[in-house]
Amino acid sequence: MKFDSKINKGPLDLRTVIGFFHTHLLYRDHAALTDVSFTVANGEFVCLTGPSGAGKSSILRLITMDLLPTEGQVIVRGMVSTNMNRRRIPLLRREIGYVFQDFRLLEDRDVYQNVQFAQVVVGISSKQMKNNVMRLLTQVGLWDKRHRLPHQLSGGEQQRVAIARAMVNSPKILLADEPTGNLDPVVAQEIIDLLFRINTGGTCVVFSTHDHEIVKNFGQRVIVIENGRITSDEEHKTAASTAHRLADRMYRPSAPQPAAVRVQEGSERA
Amino acid sequence: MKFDSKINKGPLDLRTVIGFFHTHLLYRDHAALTDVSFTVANGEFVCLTGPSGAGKSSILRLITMDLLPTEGQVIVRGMVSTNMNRRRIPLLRREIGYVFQDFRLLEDRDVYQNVQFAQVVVGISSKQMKNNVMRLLTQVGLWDKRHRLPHQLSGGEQQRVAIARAMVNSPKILLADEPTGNLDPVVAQEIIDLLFRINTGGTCVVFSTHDHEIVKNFGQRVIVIENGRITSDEEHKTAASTAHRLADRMYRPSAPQPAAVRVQEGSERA
Amino acid sequence: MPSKTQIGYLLRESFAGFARRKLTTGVTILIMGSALLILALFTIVTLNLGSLLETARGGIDLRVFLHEELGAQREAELQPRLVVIPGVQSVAYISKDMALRELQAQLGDEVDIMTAVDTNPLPPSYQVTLSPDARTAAAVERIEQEILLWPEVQEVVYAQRWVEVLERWNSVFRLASLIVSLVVFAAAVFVISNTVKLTMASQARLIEIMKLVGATNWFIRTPYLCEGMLQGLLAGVIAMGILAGTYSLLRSQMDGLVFFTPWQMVGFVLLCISLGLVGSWAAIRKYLRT
Amino acid sequence: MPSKTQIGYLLRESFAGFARRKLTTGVTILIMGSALLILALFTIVTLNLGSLLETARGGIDLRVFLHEELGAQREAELQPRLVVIPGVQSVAYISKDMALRELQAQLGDEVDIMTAVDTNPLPPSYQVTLSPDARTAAAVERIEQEILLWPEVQEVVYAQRWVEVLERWNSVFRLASLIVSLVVFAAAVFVISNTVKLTMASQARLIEIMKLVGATNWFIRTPYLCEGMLQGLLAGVIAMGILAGTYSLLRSQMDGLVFFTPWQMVGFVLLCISLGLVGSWAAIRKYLRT
Ligand SMILES: Nc1ncnc2c1ncn2[C@@H]1O[C@H](COP(=O)(O)OP(=O)(O)OP(=O)(O)O)[C@@H](O)[C@H]1O
Ligand SMILES: Nc1ncnc2c1ncn2[C@@H]1O[C@H](COP(=O)(O)OP(=O)(O)OP(=O)(O)O)[C@@H](O)[C@H]1O
Ligand SMILES: [Mg+2]
Ligand SMILES: [Mg+2]
Repeated sequence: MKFDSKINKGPLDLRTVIGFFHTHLLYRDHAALTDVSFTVANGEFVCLTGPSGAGKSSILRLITMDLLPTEGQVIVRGMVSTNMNRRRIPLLRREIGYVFQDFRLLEDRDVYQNVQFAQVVVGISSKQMKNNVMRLLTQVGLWDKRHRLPHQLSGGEQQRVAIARAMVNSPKILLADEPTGNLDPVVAQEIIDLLFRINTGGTCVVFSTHDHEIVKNFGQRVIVIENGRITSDEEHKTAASTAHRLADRMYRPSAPQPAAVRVQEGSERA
Repeated sequence: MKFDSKINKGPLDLRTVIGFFHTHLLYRDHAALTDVSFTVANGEFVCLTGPSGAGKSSILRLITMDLLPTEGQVIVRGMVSTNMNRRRIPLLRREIGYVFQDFRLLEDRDVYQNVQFAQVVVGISSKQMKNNVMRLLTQVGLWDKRHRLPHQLSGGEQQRVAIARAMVNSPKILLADEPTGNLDPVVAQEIIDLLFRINTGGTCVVFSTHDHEIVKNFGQRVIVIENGRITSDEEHKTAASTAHRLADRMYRPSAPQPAAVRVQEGSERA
Repeated sequence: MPSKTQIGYLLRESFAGFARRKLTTGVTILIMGSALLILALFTIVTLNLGSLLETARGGIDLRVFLHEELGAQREAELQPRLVVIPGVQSVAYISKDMALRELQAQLGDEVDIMTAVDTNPLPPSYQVTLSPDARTAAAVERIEQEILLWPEVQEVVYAQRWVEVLERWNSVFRLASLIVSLVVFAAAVFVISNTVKLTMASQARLIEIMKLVGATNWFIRTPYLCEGMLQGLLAGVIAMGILAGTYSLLRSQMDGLVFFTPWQMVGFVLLCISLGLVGSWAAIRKYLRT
Repeated sequence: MPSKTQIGYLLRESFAGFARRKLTTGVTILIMGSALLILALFTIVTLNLGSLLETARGGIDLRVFLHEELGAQREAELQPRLVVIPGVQSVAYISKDMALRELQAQLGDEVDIMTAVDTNPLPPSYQVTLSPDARTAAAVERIEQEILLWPEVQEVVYAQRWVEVLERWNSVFRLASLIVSLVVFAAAVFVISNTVKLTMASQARLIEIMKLVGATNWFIRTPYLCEGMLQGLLAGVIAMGILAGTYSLLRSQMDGLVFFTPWQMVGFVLLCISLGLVGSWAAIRKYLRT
């Protein structure tokens, strides 16, 4: 490593949750990221967009410290990539919710267990766990399919399980890698609304998508990455707040209520 | 089974490659498809669209005889779901190319081997095999990443490998399940062009997507499926042929030539 | 008819499990080899014990002690009567003098019993050798009972207990051999099947995808069957090699040791291969149910 | 500090492998049980052989034959000289008459040697009993050589060859025990490790996802370690159960059979558990390298 371990010379903004400082990432001989620098403040909603293979997923993997940068520095919630205790990585990850591009569900556990699982790892009490799972599965519209195994779900349904799992721990940072790639426009909009809602609650959201068009209409901060370099990083603060309010209003509270669903389940079994 | 094994009472059109006749599909107690009937003629290009969980993937799985209908009949290239020899299923599948929604690549084999694999199963000669793989990987723009393992590729790149694999055997039927879900608009358009091209060569293509909007502009036959039922089945023949010609013209023959790529690869290694 | 590329593929895949799981495969072969070694050892010990028993039974002779006062005439008359008893092969007369010389030989040089004795206290006797088929505890008992009824006979002595012990041990050993063989068979099949399962578990997706791409069940199966058979072959060769090596070392020291014939050795290795086949078949079954 | 839900989860997962792979786990436990049974058997045979050797050595007495013409005076003088030899425990005089009675007892009732003999040909002798620490082939040889130098002594006789054979067998058996133990140890660890590997191979994705979701290495590891230990425990209990059952059947028939003490049994089971632990640890290592 050519760089000093203290690359970030200036004082760190206390509101900064994620910081990339001249980050380079090499996969063996392939340069996936070149000199990427940006910071994300607490509570921000950031869209990450760019063509296939641009490096979006790589950025998200750097944030969870699943990968470490070849050069430069990544700081996430005070954890510095160049100078850290590997044993503390699990603790960082518990504060991050990650919607993987390929879902990564547990194939041999049902929907309920998949969502619950993320909480067991963290060690949440049994009762609270149940409430959380119920709330999130209801929000993504899968409460009545909670006993299905992943392979018994359609692609879009699997994606929604992945989203519920990422959100269940009320993470401080939510990383969503193409969370709507397999969803039809209606459901996709619902998921995006959900992301906005969780963002309103103070969670920092990084939303990665290949489709620049969708993102433009959000009116949020958009980071465009092409061929491993950031080519644009624009904020649309005014539009953003509008979109926010819009999303909040648009969000349908008519999703099936857990209680009602329970009755339904009973009748199904009868 | 309540139905007669010979449901298809009328004479089968000789040009029919895929026929669904009052097909019902139950997953245990969940009705995924209800009374679905349609036929696809030889050389047709059919778009299958509908919201998440509508039953698109289920229809494709019925076509490969990975699933059999609970009621009704599916006939694919003369093979009748209600009256067939299970040992002949592999032979049917060799004539079908399938781009799976979740890619299903072999994680421990590189890109080249993944594409080659479909041909080994069929038993194609070694030399022809090499040419086919080279041609297709070049078309999807992954020839220079042919030695990568799937997990070393971005989501969109993996999707393109799956597309190359499905096409490599010059199948009679190509089933593409959300083949552009992880691709940016530019690459997605290239893939769609590729599908049109292969269709022009006489292959019957079934293109499934959650996005009604994309499909409307194709001007092809569009089957809309909602909640397991076909709600619309419209042909736009005039527009279709236009789109065809347009796609052919638009298709860029400037994709890197294998020979040039080989030199590049050599220099990379040096 | 598989094409050339397919055969190449199948061969490569058959060795892929070996290459990817060197340690596991190696230890599998070693464990299976040891198991088969035990099997072969038991077989050989059983063979040798059998031939030992044959030899030992040669020593099951009866000693018929006669009353003192019979006289040469009546003593001689007994010989033809003994010979005609079914199961008797030959008969030898041992006089009182010969008996004394026997005792002298047993007591050793330090004691001169020949000059010490006044009158010879040892009775005359007949040494009765049995035919091979009569050398069982039951037959000997029968003959003894018959002879004991004769008034001329004082006592019949033979190594009855020893025969019985040897016979019991032999049958116990045969049974043990059988049980050990079955256990070892099961263990060998299990270990191989588990190793093939490991290969398959890591390739569950491969198998699923092969099916979807149009591979026949035989195409999917073949590499795993080959892998199992190869493991069986190697294990068998190792076991047989160790055994043959040990035998050629011991041969000079232990006379009359029985060993496998070359054909039996080939048969043993073939058995090992088929154990491997059964093991991998058991592992595969689950995956090809549909 | 794991929470209650976590403990519940870990316990459930520890049994999940059992539940999902009943046959494999069952056979693993049986194979490991048989291996451990062999181990325990060898240990017990070694123990018994040791105690048998102890008993047998009690029979290593020297018989010192004297010259005939010594007379009672010189014969009696030898007794204190023999007793002071290091390693000698006690000494008993056997007169010519006593020797003849011994011979009579050996020859049986049919022969009346007492009346048959004119002059007693048997020499007088001393029966020398050794102290326990002198009951080795080497010590006996030393004492024999010393006594043989005395002019009064004609010959010294003892079961030298038998002691040597017993000693050699004992050491061969100890070595065999050790080798078998090591092989069995390795096999048991391997079989368990392979079964845990099977569980893990089918859960490679689970492990990967756990890491990404923030599970610590210990959280990931624990269920697999428990699975291995549980298999070890069951195998050990089965092996010990079979052994104890067989012992209680045999105890009435074979006297003086040595068996494990309760603490040794507990120790054996603990050993089995740790074998399971080592096996599963070996299986896990690979997955937690990063
Ligand atoms: N493990 C790896 N080894 C080598 N190269 C890799 C690896 N992972 C990703 N790459 C390469 O790095 C580049 C960026 O990958 P990344 O997954 O970040 O792209 P992306 O922006 O998420 O693309 P997509 O929208 O297709 O998912 C791609 O060209 C990919 O081929
Ligand atoms: N193996 C299964 N067992 C039970 N239900 C299933 C199974 N597979 C699919 N389903 C259900 O059947 C319905 C149709 O599934 P299908 O995968 O065909 O949907 P889709 O149209 O492909 O959706 P998407 O666009 O989200 O991929 C869904 O509601 C799904 O939950
Ligand atoms: Mg990506
Ligand atoms: Mg689908």
